[in-house]
Amino acid sequence: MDLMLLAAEAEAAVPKWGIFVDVEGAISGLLTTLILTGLTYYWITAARAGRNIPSIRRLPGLDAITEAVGRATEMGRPVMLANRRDGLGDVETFALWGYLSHAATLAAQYDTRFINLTGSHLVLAVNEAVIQQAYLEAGRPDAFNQDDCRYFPSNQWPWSSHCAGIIMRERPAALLWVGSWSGEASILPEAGSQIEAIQIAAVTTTGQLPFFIASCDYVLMSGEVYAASAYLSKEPVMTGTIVAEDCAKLLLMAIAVLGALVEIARPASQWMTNLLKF
Amino acid sequence: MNMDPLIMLEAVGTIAVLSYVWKENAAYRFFEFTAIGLVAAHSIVQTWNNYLKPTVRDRMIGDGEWYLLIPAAIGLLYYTRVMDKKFSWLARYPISISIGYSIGYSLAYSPRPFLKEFRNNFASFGHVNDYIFLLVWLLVVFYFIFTLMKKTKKTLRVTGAITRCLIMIYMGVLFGTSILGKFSRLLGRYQFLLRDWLRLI
Amino acid sequence: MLRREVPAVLTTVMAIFVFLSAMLFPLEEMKILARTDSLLQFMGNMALFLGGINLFRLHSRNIKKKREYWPFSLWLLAVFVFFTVLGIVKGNNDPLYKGLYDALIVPVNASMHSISAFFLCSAAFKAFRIKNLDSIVLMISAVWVMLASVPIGEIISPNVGIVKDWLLAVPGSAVARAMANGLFLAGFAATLRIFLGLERRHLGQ
Amino acid sequence: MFWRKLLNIDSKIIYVVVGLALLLPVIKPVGMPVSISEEYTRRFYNYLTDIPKDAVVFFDLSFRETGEAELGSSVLPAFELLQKRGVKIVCGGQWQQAPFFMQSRLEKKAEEIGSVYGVDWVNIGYKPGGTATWRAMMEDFWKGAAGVDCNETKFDELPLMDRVRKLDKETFAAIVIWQAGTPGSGTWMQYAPDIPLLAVYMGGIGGNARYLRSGQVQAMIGGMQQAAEFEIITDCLGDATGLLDAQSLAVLVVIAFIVLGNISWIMVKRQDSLERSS
Repeated sequence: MDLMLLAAEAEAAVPKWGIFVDVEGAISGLLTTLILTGLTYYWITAARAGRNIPSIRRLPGLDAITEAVGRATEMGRPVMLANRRDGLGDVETFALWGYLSHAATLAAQYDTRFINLTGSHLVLAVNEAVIQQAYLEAGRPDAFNQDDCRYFPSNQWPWSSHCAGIIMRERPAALLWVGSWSGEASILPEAGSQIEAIQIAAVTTTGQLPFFIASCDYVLMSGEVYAASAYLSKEPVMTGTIVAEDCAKLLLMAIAVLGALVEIARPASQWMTNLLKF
Repeated sequence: MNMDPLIMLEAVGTIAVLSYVWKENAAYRFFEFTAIGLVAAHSIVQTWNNYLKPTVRDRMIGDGEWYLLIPAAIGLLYYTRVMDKKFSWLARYPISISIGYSIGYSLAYSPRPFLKEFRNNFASFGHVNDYIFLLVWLLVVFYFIFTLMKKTKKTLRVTGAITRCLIMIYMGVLFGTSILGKFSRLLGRYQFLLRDWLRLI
Repeated sequence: MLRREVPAVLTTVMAIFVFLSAMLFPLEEMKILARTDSLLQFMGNMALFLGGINLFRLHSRNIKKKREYWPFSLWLLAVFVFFTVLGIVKGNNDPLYKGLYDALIVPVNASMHSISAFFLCSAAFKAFRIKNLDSIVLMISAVWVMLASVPIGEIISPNVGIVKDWLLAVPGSAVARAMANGLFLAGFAATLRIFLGLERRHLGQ
Repeated sequence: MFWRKLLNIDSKIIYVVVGLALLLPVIKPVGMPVSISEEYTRRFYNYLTDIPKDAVVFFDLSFRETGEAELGSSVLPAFELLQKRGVKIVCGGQWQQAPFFMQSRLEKKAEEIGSVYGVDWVNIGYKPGGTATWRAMMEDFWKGAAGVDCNETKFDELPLMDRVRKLDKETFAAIVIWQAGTPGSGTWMQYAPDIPLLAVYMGGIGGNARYLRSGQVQAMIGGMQQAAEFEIITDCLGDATGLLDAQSLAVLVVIAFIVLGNISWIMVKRQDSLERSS
């Protein structure tokens, strides 16, 4: 019974605040949203006004995309970008479009075949538009081949088996894995390394990272994935959102240190923890 | 040996798919394409039988919820993507609605579990592990700050290297634990082949 | 205007609507979200044939142009049509449908996943080299945890398991949490970029 | 040279050796000693035995056939443990497959220990629709679950379901999830954070250990080893204990390959530098 009692004790009642729903974190969640939006807005305006905002550090995986597309061109083999399970509303998909438009533009400029695999027919609709736009911007709208934007249902293993088959049959020289992945991460990058493709992964699922690290040449992890996607747009406004995100991280660190100091000064008071529990 | 045709089919399929390890081949390709056709059909069949048909039958016709025709009409705009180019922009409507909808959800709900974990960082300091935990947490959060890390500063370089090591420790832990999970999947297949099909064990 | 601005505004309006319904008690009491959830579900499910159409388009073109492996495309379409018709006519609880589905899908699901056991071993052989500090650390912790996760670790020394549990619970969890927090913030920023209309790639811009 | 050959060894040889290492113990198990982990298995067991008699627990079976060997093996002992103590169980799942194929195994177990379907336990089966469906069940369990169990028996005919009107902390003393990936415990952490959550993870706990610390999960086990420990602690021996031998041998083989790989790498590098200097 001990454990259950402990659990019951730890769950302090949540006070109800006016018209807001009375679940834990309703108000603090709202504040988080507002603070982050505020910070983002501030840095965007700063960037728009042309003020000097901090620059982003180089992310090695990004330069590698250009290099990889270049090598694919030399070898006369295609470039492939794959994403399986992220749906239309998932945040990973928003990042995916950044990579997609960058890689497709490069492929169009270098006159290299570009294959895109996706597991969602709704995302496919957007992907096609993004790639078409990239070819248009590169001045080669006629080179866009709709048959290279491929959809097949996102059911994990059928999708992966088809993807693994395509890798072996089409032998792309450059492979980009973007978004969130699950168990198939222990097969697909290794299949790619067997055909000696340059592989770049931008992966948001931390649990699958070790497999990408073992098989890929470059891996963008955690927040890097989104930062890189925004960075690829080369617009100062986008950089502004990353600066805002970094400010938020510094703020978090400060709160954590402060909370720790309070807790050390007055042990077992949980003063800060409870203060933030609204 | 179990001669049930479905078990036989499954066993042949199992061996064919496993043969990918050796080389991509026609038997593998057969099951690969079959599976794609199958799951594509299955997702249509399931949505049709378990969702669309009952909803139209019970809710629209049964309960008279005819307003469902409005989302249906908007949903049909998705098909303009595969029709004439002149109309394909209409698909942006359902797309932007559903993206907006999910954005609203993540703006509202995603901070809550995050805050719960964050608060735990400084919940108690009774044990040396709590200090280590906070320190590691701080280092890793700091590592993923993109605008500060000018690689020239020596202190930053050193903390960066330490943090990378910590991340690699964690990656190793993940690799070590999940490789065992992969083994158990293969063991499951062995059990099927040897026990359910060949009846050897 | 109808092509670009209205959809962009629609995204933001929808987001604000959901946000307020999730945040404000009166709106939640009215079950606004539960109702719109079902409308949106209906809207999304209307697209059920879109995937099939795309698949059909690609593979029928493969067949028409006699691209490499076109007979497999033909087979794929045959399977697709057969199961769609069978499933819609007879329902997905039909014994033939269910039996064939299981017999064909289970080997792909289960065997494909077990291939990873082989691939991970070759990946470990190639990647775990004592090249630099990072890869040394990666290798040592992976090997340690592998040993500790099976009874051999226990046979070597009980401390093997204790160190593994510690690695998992303290530094490992801290790294995991920090990365998840970073991911949350970055993902949130990406969400805000769409919310504020800065990023409109989904609208073809 | 031998070392160079070893370094560039054909992957297929590795596959054969690993395949055999896993195969042999399946045919002839050895029976390795297992000791119980306090932090995970014991805690998990204690939590289950502390659940008050006559409470209702929700079993979320979120895995597919591939997880049967590892996850399935701890479902039955947990089921037996709770049922024998008079705790009621409602099974369901966020994945299509497990609630379906576990039903026959649960029925067999129930018959063995004398539990009555509909009174002591119910399996509501898989409900499509993702998180929206679970949210609906939090409002109204019957409506959200479409009012039928996995065999399409109406809830009216199952006395236990009278007590289950809402998916909330008043109804359920705990949720136990067996998860092989996503969707999984994330659903409960986000939408039902106040119901105590216990988790069984496939392939080891990995990155999920942090939830134990933050209290989002009350107790957890993961991987074949802890599944075997759980079988032993509940005295309900099954698959996991036997398959553990195979894993042990395979681990030794992998480690041997890693060591050989490094030795050959060093030897080749040394020889290369010798050749260069001469």
